[in-house]
Amino acid sequence: MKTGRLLTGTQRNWPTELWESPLSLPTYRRAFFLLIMLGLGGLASVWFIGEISDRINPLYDFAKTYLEGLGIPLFLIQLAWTIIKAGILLMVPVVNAICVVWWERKISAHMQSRLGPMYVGGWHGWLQTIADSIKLLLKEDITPNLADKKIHLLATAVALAPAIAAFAPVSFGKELVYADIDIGILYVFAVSGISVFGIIMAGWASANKYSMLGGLRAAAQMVSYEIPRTFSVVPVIMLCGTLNIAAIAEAQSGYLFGFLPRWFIFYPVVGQIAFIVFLIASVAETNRVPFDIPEAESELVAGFSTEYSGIKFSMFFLAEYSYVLISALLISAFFLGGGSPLLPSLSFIPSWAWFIGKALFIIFCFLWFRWTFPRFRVDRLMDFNWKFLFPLTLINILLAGIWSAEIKHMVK
Amino acid sequence: MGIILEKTPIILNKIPGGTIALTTADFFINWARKSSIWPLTFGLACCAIEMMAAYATRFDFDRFGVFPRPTPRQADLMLVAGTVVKKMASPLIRIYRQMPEPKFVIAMGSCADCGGPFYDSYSVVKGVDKIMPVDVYLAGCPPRPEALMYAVQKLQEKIGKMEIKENSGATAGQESGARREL
Amino acid sequence: MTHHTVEDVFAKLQKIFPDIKESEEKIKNYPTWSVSSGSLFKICETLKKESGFEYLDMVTAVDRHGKVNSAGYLTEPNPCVYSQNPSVVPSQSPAPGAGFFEIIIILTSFSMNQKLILVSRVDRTNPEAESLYPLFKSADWQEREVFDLFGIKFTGHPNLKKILTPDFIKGHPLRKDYVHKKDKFDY
Amino acid sequence: MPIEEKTFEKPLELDQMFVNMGPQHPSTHGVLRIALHMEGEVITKAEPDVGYLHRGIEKLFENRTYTQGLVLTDRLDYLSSMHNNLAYCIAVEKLMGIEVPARAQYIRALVSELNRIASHLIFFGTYGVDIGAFTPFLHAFREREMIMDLFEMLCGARLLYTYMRIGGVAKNLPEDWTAKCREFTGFFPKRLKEYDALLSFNPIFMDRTANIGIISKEEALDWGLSGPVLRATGVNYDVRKFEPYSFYDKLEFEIPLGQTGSTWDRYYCRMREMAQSAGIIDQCLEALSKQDMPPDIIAKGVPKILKPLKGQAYGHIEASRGDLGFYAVSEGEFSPYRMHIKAPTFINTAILQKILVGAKIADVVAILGSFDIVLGEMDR
Repeated sequence: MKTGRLLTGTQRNWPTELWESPLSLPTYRRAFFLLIMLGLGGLASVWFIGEISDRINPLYDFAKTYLEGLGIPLFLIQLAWTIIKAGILLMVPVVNAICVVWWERKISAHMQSRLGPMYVGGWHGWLQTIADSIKLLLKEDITPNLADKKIHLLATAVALAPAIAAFAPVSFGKELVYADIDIGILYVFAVSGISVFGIIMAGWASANKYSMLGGLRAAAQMVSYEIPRTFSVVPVIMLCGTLNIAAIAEAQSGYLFGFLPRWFIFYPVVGQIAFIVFLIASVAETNRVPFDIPEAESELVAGFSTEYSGIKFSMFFLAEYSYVLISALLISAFFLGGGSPLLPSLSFIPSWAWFIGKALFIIFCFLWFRWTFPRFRVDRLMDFNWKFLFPLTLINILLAGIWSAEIKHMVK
Repeated sequence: MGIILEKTPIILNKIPGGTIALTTADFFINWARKSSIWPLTFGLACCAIEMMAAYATRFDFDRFGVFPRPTPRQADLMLVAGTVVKKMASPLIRIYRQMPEPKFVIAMGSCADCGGPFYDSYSVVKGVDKIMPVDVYLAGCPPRPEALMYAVQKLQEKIGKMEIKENSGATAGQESGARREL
Repeated sequence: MTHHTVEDVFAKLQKIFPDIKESEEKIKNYPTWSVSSGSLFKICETLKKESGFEYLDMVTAVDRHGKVNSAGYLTEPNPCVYSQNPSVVPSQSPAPGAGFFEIIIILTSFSMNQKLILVSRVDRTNPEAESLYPLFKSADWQEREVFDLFGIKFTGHPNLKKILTPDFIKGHPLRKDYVHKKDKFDY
Repeated sequence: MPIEEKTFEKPLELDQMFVNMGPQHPSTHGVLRIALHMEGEVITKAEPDVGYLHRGIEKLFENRTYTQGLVLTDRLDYLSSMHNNLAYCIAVEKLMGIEVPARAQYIRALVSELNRIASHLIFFGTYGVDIGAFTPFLHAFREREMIMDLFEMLCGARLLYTYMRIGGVAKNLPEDWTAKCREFTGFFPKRLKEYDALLSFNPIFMDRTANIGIISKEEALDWGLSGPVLRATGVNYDVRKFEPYSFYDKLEFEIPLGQTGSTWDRYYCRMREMAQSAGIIDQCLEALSKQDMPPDIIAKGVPKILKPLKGQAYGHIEASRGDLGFYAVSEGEFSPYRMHIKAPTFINTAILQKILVGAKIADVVAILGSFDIVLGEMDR
């Protein structure tokens, strides 16, 4: 029989063996390679920062002596240095968002047997996010007629500014830290808590019911998940005796019995509970699936950002991804030993590479959750927080007390 | 950005060598615009299923940077995928007006082009170009996902020819391009 | 009490409602009864409560007015339909009041494994029928649809308003004498 | 310009809110509009508003010949157009008294089961998106593309097939089609296990769907539901068993039934139906490979010009969304005098106004998605 112009059986090949292999099931075979690629790409990009941080102090000293020789007062030089550091700090969220969004699209695509961006910029669509951001910059900026125009504008700033400011006590290398303050943990939690106001303002000012529901949900969710998130760090603080992020990371260096790193996640029971609660609460704080109810696409259209277009919308985007990075860096510092290597024999890899590498792995976990889980319902979300996570953290603090009073000196 | 885009060409044209700067700017702006076309998640009828298939695994629209957004405020492209009936026409116009400039419309499928198999129905708008300006018409009932990709490439060609000198696509002027008030 | 065949049900019903009779034009392979519009509700009630016809499949109507008026469409009449039959003139339309509406109701009994079709005539000048909504909730939208497309008023329906067509389309499109008036989208 | 004037019987209370969900909303599966009255996030009143895709198909049937009308049926339930074709053909065949040859009957059952799987796969994918999981959508579409390939080999179209003809089917199965189809049926049941792992038994998913949108048996019958929505409540009504057509009485399969009538039951009924459909396809392929049917006769006894005598007929089948019926009236002309489509989604959706009350706005999406509505069929 003639098949005419119709498709014949041999024209379409189904790679069923590939789809059936257990490695391509939810463990996502190709995503694993992407993880490696992500790690390598991330390391290459932070190499630059590491190099700067190694050379930055001699550079500063040299510049200082030179400029002092010219007769410029010291406070002006220090001011200029602060401004330069602030500039570098400002670049962090932008560069981070550009990279992470591209990774997210690539990783999610490979999890779903797709390819993701392929053409923009040539190699695997690596310029995709830059094209997106230029386009968003040039889009018309709409403020709805009924909106509260001042608050509508202010909300973006209130959401983004704390996200940038929260990076201040986070050290990106040995010397490249904007403000090395002793109460770093408190500062990060306090500042990042401000962002929720931006979201509530955005929800209210948009004069859109979906936005308002999104804002209300965000308020309820972020305020309540702040509590287990903070409480889950209390054991870390108790065991390390400091609030300085860098000091906490340093306190975890060394090895138990010569092979087990002294990372906090390896402390029996206390460490694991604290880590899991902090991870869950961090995902909730960053409004990502399965906790993305404030912007739940299928329910509230786009939640609080429904009425935001162009550059204002990208501000919220930037803030979200900044918090993802901050959470990853904090998890890396609190629970994964900061810059300490996994095995003593791996110590030839510089410490900043370990630090950023661990953070990148946590970012990958965030993306992985996002593309695997369905979304919680809003009341279940609250139940989960108040009836499960919150009591768990209190118990964990008790356990940490017992640990630090009774067991800590025995292990030493 | 609207003011900058509107005033810059006027100023630059007066400066010698300004046109070269304009052409370069055009190149980059158009590159960004055509590389990231975000359509609205919005399907009317049968063609919407082929549109979904185009986003999905085998065809993967994400390769071109086409990434659906749920709200019209963040969308660049309206894919009118399916029959536009009269009851739906005014919401459709409203959604079109909610989109920020520059915005583009692809009429996907015969129904959106001219009414298709429902050419004599009392309830169908005979072509979406009766209610809003259309950039690319795509024939087929329904068009295959490959055809939709071709339409998007045609739209990219069209975007590549835009010039900020003429304010094309970047001003509220296009809004009045809708044929008449309804 | 339950019956085992539709014939039993028919015999029993005929004693209560003498105007019920086997329809002349059967819907192929299904028992078709013709009932008067006045007793339609009562018959359905009896069928539901006593004979196990507890599931309403479909409510619709037919306009027995004559050939469809081609002015109800936007373009000239379909040549395939008309050119094959030269005796039919497209614009030929019967007298305004001629004919009647038929309301078609399909009921199902799961215990008897049987479908049953009731046909009831409604006057065309002032079409009214009793709503089946109190018996079967599934009549809710179907009756609204019949109201929208045919203009048959169902008395006792709690929410009888247009469902499918927009407000600016006047008239009832599925009536055979429907003439389409150009609106703001037709040009 | 207002979409439509909102008229309230009484003004809203201070803590009440009116939300228009749709017609453009990411998860109304097209252009359904639901007017929601809410207190906080809880729905106090829900009014589904349909008609945003009303194309007047029933009117158009009266201006088409019987063969032309077949094309319109595809556009009704565009996710399972084979079923629409089949129901229309059965109605017209009853009207004209045409017998369909055995080979065509098996092919009809075969393709309609394939289409059922394709349709349920779309349901599975979009339901995942409704609940917030995006990955199942792409996994489902990957398998659906295989069915699209099979249909493309069969009739050249990917979505709207017009493959059935009155009196049979358009053409015989191509040569290498059977092998390709067996490849699919061998592959597909294993994927169902993966779907279960990915979505069905995910704790978050079950938590969101298991206890909402509950419909009792009596309610389901009262509201005239059909299809998986009815069977999830435990009522065993499937036209394939109730009134077998297309040799379904010669094929062995089970009807998956739910117990509680919850959203999850509706979801899982469809998942189990897919496994049954794969079994039916295997049986059909087996039957078609036997040599007792003349291989070339796929339609017979059909006149060149279809002109049924005066009469009426009602043909109905079990489509993927429920009991789809075509009620045809002939006056002895070239076109039907009246063609009514008994659309299952239209009747199923009416119950939304009852069961949405008391749900949360997140549940609206979950409940609405579980009805698997297709607006083309609902509005016609």
